[in-house]
Amino acid sequence: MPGFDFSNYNRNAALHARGVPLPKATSTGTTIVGCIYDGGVVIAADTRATSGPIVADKNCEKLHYIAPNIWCAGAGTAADTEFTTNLISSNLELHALSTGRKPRVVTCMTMLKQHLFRYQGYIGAYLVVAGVDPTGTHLFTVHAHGSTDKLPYVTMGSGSLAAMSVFETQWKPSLTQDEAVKLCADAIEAGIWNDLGSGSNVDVAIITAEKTTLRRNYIKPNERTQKLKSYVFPKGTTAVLNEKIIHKEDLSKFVSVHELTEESGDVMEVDA
Amino acid sequence: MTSIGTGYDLANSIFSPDGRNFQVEYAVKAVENGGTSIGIRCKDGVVLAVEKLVTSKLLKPHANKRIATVDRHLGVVYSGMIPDGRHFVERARDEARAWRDTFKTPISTADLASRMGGYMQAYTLYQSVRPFGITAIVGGFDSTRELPVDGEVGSGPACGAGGKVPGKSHGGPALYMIEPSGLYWGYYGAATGKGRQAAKAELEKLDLGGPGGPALSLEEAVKEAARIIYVAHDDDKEFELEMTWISDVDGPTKGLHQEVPKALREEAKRLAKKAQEEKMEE
Amino acid sequence: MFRNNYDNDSVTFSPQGRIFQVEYAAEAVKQGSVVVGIASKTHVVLVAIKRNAEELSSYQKKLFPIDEHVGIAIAGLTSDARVLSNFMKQQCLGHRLTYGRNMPVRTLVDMIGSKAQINTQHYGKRPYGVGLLVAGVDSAGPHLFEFQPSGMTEEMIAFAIGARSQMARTYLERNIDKFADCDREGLIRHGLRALKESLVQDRELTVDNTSVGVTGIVKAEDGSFKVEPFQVYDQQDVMAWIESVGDDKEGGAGDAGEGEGEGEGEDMEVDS
Amino acid sequence: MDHRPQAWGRPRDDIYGAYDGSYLQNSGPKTATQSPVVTGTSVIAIKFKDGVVMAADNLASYGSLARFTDVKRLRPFLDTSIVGFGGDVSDMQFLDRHLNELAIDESYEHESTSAAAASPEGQGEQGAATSAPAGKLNAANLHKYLSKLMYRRRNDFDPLWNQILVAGFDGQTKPFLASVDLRGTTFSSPSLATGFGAMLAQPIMRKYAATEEDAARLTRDEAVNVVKECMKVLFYRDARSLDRYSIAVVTKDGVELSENEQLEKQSWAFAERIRGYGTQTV
Amino acid sequence: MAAMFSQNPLMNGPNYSISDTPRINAPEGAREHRFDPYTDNGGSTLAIAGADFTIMAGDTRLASGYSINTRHYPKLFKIGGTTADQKDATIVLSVVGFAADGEALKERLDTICKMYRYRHGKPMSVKACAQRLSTILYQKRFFPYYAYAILGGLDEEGKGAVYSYDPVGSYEREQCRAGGAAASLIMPFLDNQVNFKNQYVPNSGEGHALQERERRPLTRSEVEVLVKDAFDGAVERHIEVGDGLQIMAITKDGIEEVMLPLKKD
Repeated sequence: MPGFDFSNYNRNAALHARGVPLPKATSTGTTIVGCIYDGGVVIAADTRATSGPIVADKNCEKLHYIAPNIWCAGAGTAADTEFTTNLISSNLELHALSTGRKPRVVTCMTMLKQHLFRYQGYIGAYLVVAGVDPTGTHLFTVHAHGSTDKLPYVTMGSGSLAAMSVFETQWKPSLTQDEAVKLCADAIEAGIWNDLGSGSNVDVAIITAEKTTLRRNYIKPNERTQKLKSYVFPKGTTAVLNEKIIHKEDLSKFVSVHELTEESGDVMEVDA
Repeated sequence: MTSIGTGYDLANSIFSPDGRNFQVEYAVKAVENGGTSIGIRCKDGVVLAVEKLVTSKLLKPHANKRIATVDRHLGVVYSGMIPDGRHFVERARDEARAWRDTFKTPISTADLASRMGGYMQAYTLYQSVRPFGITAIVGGFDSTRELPVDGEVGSGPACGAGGKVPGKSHGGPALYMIEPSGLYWGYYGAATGKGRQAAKAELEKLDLGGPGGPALSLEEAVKEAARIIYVAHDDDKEFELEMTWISDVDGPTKGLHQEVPKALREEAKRLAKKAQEEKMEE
Repeated sequence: MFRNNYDNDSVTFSPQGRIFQVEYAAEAVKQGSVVVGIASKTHVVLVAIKRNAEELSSYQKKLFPIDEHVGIAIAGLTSDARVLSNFMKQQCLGHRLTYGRNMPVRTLVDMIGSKAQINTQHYGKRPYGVGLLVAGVDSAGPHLFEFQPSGMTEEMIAFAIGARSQMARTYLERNIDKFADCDREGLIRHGLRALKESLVQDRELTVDNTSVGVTGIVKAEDGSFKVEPFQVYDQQDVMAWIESVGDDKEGGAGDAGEGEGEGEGEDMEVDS
Repeated sequence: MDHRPQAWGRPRDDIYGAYDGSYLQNSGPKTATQSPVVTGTSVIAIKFKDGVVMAADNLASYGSLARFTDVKRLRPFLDTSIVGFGGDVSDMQFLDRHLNELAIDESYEHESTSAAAASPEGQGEQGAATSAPAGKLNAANLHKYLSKLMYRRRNDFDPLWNQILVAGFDGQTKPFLASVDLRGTTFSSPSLATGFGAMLAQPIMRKYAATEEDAARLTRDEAVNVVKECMKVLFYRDARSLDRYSIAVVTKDGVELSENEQLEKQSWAFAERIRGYGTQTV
Repeated sequence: MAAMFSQNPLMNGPNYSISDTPRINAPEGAREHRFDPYTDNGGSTLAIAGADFTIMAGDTRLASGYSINTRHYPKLFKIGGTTADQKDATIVLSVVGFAADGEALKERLDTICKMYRYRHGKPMSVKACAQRLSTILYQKRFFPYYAYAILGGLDEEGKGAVYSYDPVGSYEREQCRAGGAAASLIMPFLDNQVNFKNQYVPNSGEGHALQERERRPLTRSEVEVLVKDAFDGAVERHIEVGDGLQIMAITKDGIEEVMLPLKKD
């Protein structure tokens, strides 16, 4: 089968039978939602990724680009959502090029469900597909086993019920863009506060016929609290047991080295 | 006393040659020393009353109750040895609970009287125990309505729980008196304790057992009960009057055994004292 | 002494319907030194005379805390009292664990009443040879109960049991109307005065032979009502109280406001 | 927490792996422990400034069959507390009978102190402020008792398959709301919900009463409206729910229980424009 | 919502995608399907002993699966006071794990301490209480209390004492200990910051000859800062820790308690 390598399957099954635990996949725990309004569609997601009970990423991105007018919110196994959306994105691009038309949301949805159905749920991707195309505004959910749903407002992930409680109490048939954004953000927040699998920030994408606006970290209700103490150690605190010096010039024979400037902003997050 | 010195009266469960169990008779003596208790079964309920002798000025007034509730719809009053009475009440409560556990419905007054009669009787059978030094009056109101089964959460079948004959009346007020021997009878009006003779004479004057059932209403019965306790009371000692009543679910106690409300009790006391004075004047 | 046929055990009625063994057990209570209890609307106190076997021996404890809200005073066989005390302690702890509240005092007293009654109805058992005054508070306010070997338990406004307790009771009866509105200190002083009435002529209340126990309901700062835990005071802690009642005897009617001091004691030397 | 009673008490999937249901087909020996059969879904409750509101629908399900549609899962206790049951209905009935006996026992204790209690001045004020007469078991006491009972049954490997909410007042006469489940785990919060409600209703209620302070500002009407809104959402999204429900309000004046409410103002507007589940457009 | 059930985190949560794999290793009929009396309610605790004080702390979240049961569930309990409000208590017990077992354990220990006071007329020492707690736990060796307990107080010399336990009663007196869900996150931090593990004095030597940083007892304010920072860190990275932080400081003057907010996501 193209794409996947099953050659270690038997070995892994045998190991598992002897009690070797299977590797833990990073998941996006997740609350994701989508909502249609008059003139477009909004999707939103939280930004927590977990591995078991540990937060693997506090600000991951769960809104995936498919096409300029089609975006996807993904829940489930992080790698599956990423690779699946990437795959469909590029296939859809090829499709668009070959047809010479803008890609349609139904096409994307159909490609996704066919792909996922083929893998019988083993690709753990749970997606909210949203977009605007010449046929109108569309919002779908796609489950890992390949089933789909088409509704004016949808939620998925471990926080789906918390988010749904917001839609079921506040949704109304005719919404403005601002109202839809607020509704989706509130739904994500319900997941953030009430579902342990969801947390950190709210990402929102607004798709209209004209353009898509991605509001990364639209709401940040969980800023990290400042530590009371500085945990910077004086230089030399850690024992140096042995030393080997490789000079930068030597190193650049093997890899390319970029100098980082102070204001490049790419600095690692460290406690002051 | 003919029993003394015969040796047949030194242990419980021993028959004398003339077929008597003297220890039980002595237990009755203990009852006869206690304050008077009465019960009246009337048209729409039961009234229980007791003359509580005040043995010390230091007792907290109205704090030491002598009439006990057994389940929601049953009351017990007793004369004689008060700790024995408490033992009796505890057992009665256990019986009522066991009945509910088994049948999921409240025990009827008659069944409780039967169970407790058996229990008291068992204490006349062995040398290792002594009979109860009390005579107990058990009053209750068995619901005339269809009761839900305990723990019923739905509306149940329209025909009810079953076991009732259509057209026949069920439940109603009931009164029993159980003696130290375990002997018990149903009564229209019952009295025991020190003033039982006078009380019985008064009870017999009331219209309690007519062919159409008792004519006396519950409220009248409360007043009569207070009066009878005052009549039966030996004048020179202080006492407190304690009264309880039980009606059907649509009556004043809503099917529960409760203390007679203060206002009614005071009114009954006032009338009793007035009757007493009028009698003196005669 | 006349040998009575009916007094060998507690399962035999006399022809008059009496049970002598129970009555004899009641005599054992009178062997113990005197204890007094008084309840007001807010407090209940126990005071006791402790005996010592000889000059150099220790004093026998008379007051025992049972639980936060209950304490007892004993007169009679101390070892029987210990059995009842342990039983009551267990019941209070159990009740607190099961219901999370103070055990209602009446319920507790009824339990030992029933326990004692069993001993008067079964061959091979003997009645407890001890009388108790049980002081406690519950949601209905302060309570004082007397417990007798017969299993009889009665709620009292004030009471005294033990040797020569009649004199104390006479004092209590004479002052019974004053107790309800007494404050904590006033109640303790009444208790000590009642205790003094029962003393043999040349004996006095001392810090060595006097015990005071108090529990009650106090109004907390936030307006709610709290239980003042039952506490026993001995030695130096009771000095001030003893001194405060020591004066009024010497001073005749010198006590402020409560003129119950005068004329007492003269005709009371008779042993009861 | 899984909302389905069938999943309660099972080994957690994330620790023990997926649950293997194959044993259900085995005709092996019956174990002492059980699994829920006829079940009730969510119970929800929220505190407000003068008390607590609780609601549960009137459905008892037998698997996916809506078996009984008139089941009352909110049970008042002593007129001072309300107990709401989620989970197995027969275990709920057992507990209901048990609480009935507890209430009867409690009335025995109560009678001896009630009428008597010459309450001290301070107590008088306090007494007036609380609906529970002095000495009665309050909701906090009742919850403690139930938690001991449930924990004991889990220790015996014979659990009562319920999650229970208890609402009423605590000893300081503040509104009280707490939960206990089949393992004896207890917790308290300004709003609580069992089963599906824990996931669907709790987020809504937490918006109105995130903290005790928030709850203390809610009015009765606000609280009732929140609960009704939650019942509606639960009916929309819980396949084992019903649009007939019971709602209870506990205040210092007692328990007001309405057992036959109908969900109002449902909105199915979203359904109008739905056309299929995928590519279908007409 | 067709697949809402399959979305259930407990049945096949997204992060446990592998749990659908059938268990093929178990022998036929060997799996038990009876009622599981345990669950894990998450949460984390820690205790640090100082020269004349002990500080204990725990978060106040009670979780079950992916749900928050309540945001206010204290895990620290005063033990062995004479009254229900424990105002004269001198010992603190923290429990984390299965909440119902924790509660039961606390009540047993408290009852035993209260009986000890009733019988002996004096409070139990921490040392005695610690030993007794161990036996309580071991008594249930084959149906254990699933609770990680830490006991804190002051020893006979007035020094801070912390005793930590495993669920079946093995225990040890320590300088500091973290327990519960985030123990593995917090403990290395404490090792480094309380016992100065892996800290050397700069320039004091070469390699293995480097001199370790000298240990000194921390002051109360230093410890309080560490506790807050430890929990702020744990909250960032552990989903079952959060909502509130309960801190108790045991000194010769009694027990002080503070509640601080933690992140609620």
